[in-house]
Amino acid sequence: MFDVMTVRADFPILERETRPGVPLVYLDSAASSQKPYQVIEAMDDYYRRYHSNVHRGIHELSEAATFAYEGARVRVARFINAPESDQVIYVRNATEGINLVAYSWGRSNIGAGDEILLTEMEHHANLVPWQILAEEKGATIRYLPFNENGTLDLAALPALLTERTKVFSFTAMSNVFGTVTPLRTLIDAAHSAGAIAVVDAAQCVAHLPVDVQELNCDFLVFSGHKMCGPTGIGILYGRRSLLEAMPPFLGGGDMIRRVTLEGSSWNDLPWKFEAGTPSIADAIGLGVAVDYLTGLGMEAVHEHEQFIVNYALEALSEVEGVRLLGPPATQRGGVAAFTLSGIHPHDIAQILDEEGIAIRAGHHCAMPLHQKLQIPASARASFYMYTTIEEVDKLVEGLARTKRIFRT
Amino acid sequence: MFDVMTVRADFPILERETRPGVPLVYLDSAASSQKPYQVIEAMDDYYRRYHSNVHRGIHELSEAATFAYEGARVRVARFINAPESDQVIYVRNATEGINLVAYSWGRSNIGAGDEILLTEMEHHANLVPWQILAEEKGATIRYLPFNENGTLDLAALPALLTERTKVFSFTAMSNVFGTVTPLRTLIDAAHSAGAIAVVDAAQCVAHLPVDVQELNCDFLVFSGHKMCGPTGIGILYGRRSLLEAMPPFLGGGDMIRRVTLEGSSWNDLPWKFEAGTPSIADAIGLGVAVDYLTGLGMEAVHEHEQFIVNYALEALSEVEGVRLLGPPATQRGGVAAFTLSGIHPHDIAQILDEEGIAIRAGHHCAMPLHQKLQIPASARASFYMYTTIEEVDKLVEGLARTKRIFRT
Amino acid sequence: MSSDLYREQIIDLYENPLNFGELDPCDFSYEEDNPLCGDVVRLDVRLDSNRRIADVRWRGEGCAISQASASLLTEEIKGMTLEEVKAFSKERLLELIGVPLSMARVKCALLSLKVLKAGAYGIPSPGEMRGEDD
Amino acid sequence: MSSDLYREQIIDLYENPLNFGELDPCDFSYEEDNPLCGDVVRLDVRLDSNRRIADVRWRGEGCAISQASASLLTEEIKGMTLEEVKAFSKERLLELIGVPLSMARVKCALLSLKVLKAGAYGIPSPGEMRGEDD
Ligand SMILES: Cc1ncc(COP(=O)(O)O)c(C=O)c1O
Ligand SMILES: Cc1ncc(COP(=O)(O)O)c(C=O)c1O
Repeated sequence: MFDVMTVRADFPILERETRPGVPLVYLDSAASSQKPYQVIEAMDDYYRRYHSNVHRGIHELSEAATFAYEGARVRVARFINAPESDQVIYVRNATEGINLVAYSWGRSNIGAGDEILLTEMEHHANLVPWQILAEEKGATIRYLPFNENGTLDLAALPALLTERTKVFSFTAMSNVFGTVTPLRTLIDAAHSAGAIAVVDAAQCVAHLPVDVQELNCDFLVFSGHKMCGPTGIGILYGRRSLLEAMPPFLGGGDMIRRVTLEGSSWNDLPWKFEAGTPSIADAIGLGVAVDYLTGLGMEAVHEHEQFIVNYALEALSEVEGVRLLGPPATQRGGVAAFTLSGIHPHDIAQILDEEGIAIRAGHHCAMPLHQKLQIPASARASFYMYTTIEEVDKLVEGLARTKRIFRT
Repeated sequence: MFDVMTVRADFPILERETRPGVPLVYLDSAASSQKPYQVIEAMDDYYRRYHSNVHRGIHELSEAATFAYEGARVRVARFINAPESDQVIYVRNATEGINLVAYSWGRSNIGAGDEILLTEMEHHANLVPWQILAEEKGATIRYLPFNENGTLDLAALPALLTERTKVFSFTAMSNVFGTVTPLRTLIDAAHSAGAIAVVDAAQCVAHLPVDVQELNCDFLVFSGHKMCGPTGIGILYGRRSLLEAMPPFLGGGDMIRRVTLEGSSWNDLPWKFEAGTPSIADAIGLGVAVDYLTGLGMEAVHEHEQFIVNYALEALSEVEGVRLLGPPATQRGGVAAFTLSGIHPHDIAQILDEEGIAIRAGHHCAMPLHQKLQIPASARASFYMYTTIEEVDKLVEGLARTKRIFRT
Repeated sequence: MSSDLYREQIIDLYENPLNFGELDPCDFSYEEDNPLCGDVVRLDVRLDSNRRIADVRWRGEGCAISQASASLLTEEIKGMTLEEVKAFSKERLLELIGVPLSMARVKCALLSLKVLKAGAYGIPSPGEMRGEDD
Repeated sequence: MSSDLYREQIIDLYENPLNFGELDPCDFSYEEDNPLCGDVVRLDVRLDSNRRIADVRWRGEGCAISQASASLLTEEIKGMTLEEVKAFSKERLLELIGVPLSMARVKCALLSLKVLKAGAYGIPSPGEMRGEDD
């Protein structure tokens, strides 16, 4: 049985006070989640007991490090149900994953006149790499609009997905609206049009069960640090036939089979895409994070977040002046972004911080979304399996205090 | 005063036994160094007390994380005497640093017929990115040869550095020969020919004092994990005028100033080159590693390694059948690569491992170097400030045992 | 209702800004935003015959800190010479604001000063160099 | 002088390899290396009229494990049918070698088998599919 207080006990940081008597209320998990001690200790243990460079080392430590590093890959593969673990490529974060696709697949598959389809609610990570690619190749980017309630305008899709569309890349969960997008529908539509489907699952893998085979996506990216794992590690999952056909991205050690002064040949998957000494400790930490999530059960995590976000949306909607962004709780993950009339989100975040409440304020790396809403910024509270109802109550009280300070 | 036993007490892993009664003898620091507890604890502390995403967060944790993350950059900048800390760019490792230069500077400055000058003793990290670039652009790569003793053939340099040469990229210390290359000479030669100078300092920054202003190099890269820091973090230092003129490499959050659906503009240095959530913990760990090295004094570290490598070269040269690769101790860092007649390096490493002695066997990511020497592989013992004379003795005893097992 | 950062003065200035509006004609006018925050400030400045600031008005939107800062800055620089304006230090403005600011908020606080300096340096005068930037 | 890995047999085979040499003419011949280690193995195989292995010779260089493995493998497959060769499992070869191998060394041990299978699959026969690879 999922018990939030038991879960919280795993997260050392949640015991802390931001100043004497003021406990931390961490409502910024969409930016980065906190880490259970299991993950922290696994990395600590690695450095204290068996750190070494991986691959090809014949000594004990290198064996142990390689075993743990590659073992983590197998666990991640299982977590997203990848057909084989060599389709799971370690990158720094979701951002690098998308860039890898844009550089390696993109540079060899996108030409002048081709179209790239994105949505208007993408994170910059899923906008800028494609803009750079399109500019370089003379391709055109089109955007699937979102509706007023923060859901995608699916009616507009057929006209935007044409035979010129080579790739459709979209978020699985908006980091502002919290909208969970209809992945199967979008992926199938892409395929019908002959395009590949790239899923930005940075906000999704952490919060929902994900099965890449069931989704039938071509690429899927996510970041370890948003799912109880460390910073510095993320995942690119790819369809085997695409990964095999792609040229390497970064060159260097480990990604080669043979190097001569005249030229080089490439290693097998996944190493073809992993040049240089990898983030070994972080990969090991991610493996433990995945075990941790599996232990809780992604269904249970999701259910708890639904419970919290439902409560939060209701409580927030009762605060006068609050404008909630995004769809009803049933269509979203644990994210609640809002504005408060007459008070800039920065000021909200700052005043909440005085009470130990951590939320995010700004454009959350989704400027075009905010431009369309014609707001310079928003405030965002985001939740995870360790968030409690009491914390949401504190947020609401904090907003009341903010309004009193601002005399609104 | 530098005392190796005091230093060793800082490294938890050095207390360990690889099996009961067999203490670890770690002679593989050129592949990756071990970490002092100060570094390990700093990362642990980060995750337990103040993990949060960096930049633009208005709450306490984000402030603290940003402060530590950016503070580490300042310390690294000071360590290599960079004019300003915004010329210090966080990357995953030296490999990514060179790729960043090859992609961003290279794609906009190298054209058909241009020449790239490397040396024959480069690590794959400083070969493959340039090969990929040259192939894409129709440029030509030339190689400065090395002499039999593993030093660079400087006499060949004038003929190779021509007005067609756009970049000269070379190692500051060979990871096989251990050769310390004459950096100022090479950099000045590059500049006289109108080329930029890129220094692969992966083996150097960890072991020798480095001053980028004195060197006057254009780019310099290194990895945290080889210098007491964690995996997952490395540094690209660059000349301001070049960095400012370069297009971004990876696109995404943090590296932008403004994003619209029509296009984007870029953030200031260093963030223009840091897309997405960075390796925050690892950067913080690197900052502590740099403090640790500064505390010991790089001169003292270097002196100790000289002492050890000198002793090791002498002891190894007395083992019958050993062929040492590379120059005399005075011209090299703490690396001793060798072959043993009639016994493959793999077998050497394996037998040494039974005694807890960790060395590396293979081509050490320098295949062309081994091709030129016409050996398939070599064995390599490498040293750091925590290596003792007794460990070198164990290596020599281990080689004697290896020979007895192989009846040579 | 106490806050470390949001003293009465800041809130007062946010509600009732000083020198808010436009100047037409003016000697220089400059606008900049902080795209990461969405703060934007525009300054119109009129000089007298001694190249002193005769009048100044600002418009903009953003957080209370950036807006209060614009009020305080414009109030302070009246009567200053262009050279004094160019020498106006960040520290001085932060002192005027008088509340402890975190790194992230210093940017907000200094936006109006950045705009002012960019405008002032835009006015050509003999032997002028590119100014300190942010 | 004891070693977990380097039993007498391995060293003996390294010093005095079995079936070392060339076969000319032969029915198939295949060579592959493990570039990461520098191990290389070439196999020449002669079949009899029943498509059984009549004779086999190997050449190569590399570590004791890869070389001993080639001796053991070639000794074992004599008389086998092509189909039996194709079905020869990694586990069986590792058992023949009979010492515990770490991940890094398994590659060395299996090189000769990889070469053998690549060669065997190169021989066209009806209804044949691409073989298991490493
Ligand atoms: C000379 C040299 N250059 C580059 C590298 C690559 O370092 P990393 O794998 O950390 O990117 C190494 C490390 O093996 C090296 O020794
Ligand atoms: C939807 C979405 N995509 C991509 C990213 C980028 O993640 P990272 O910064 O870890 O690369 C984020 C994280 O902020 C996100 O929310």
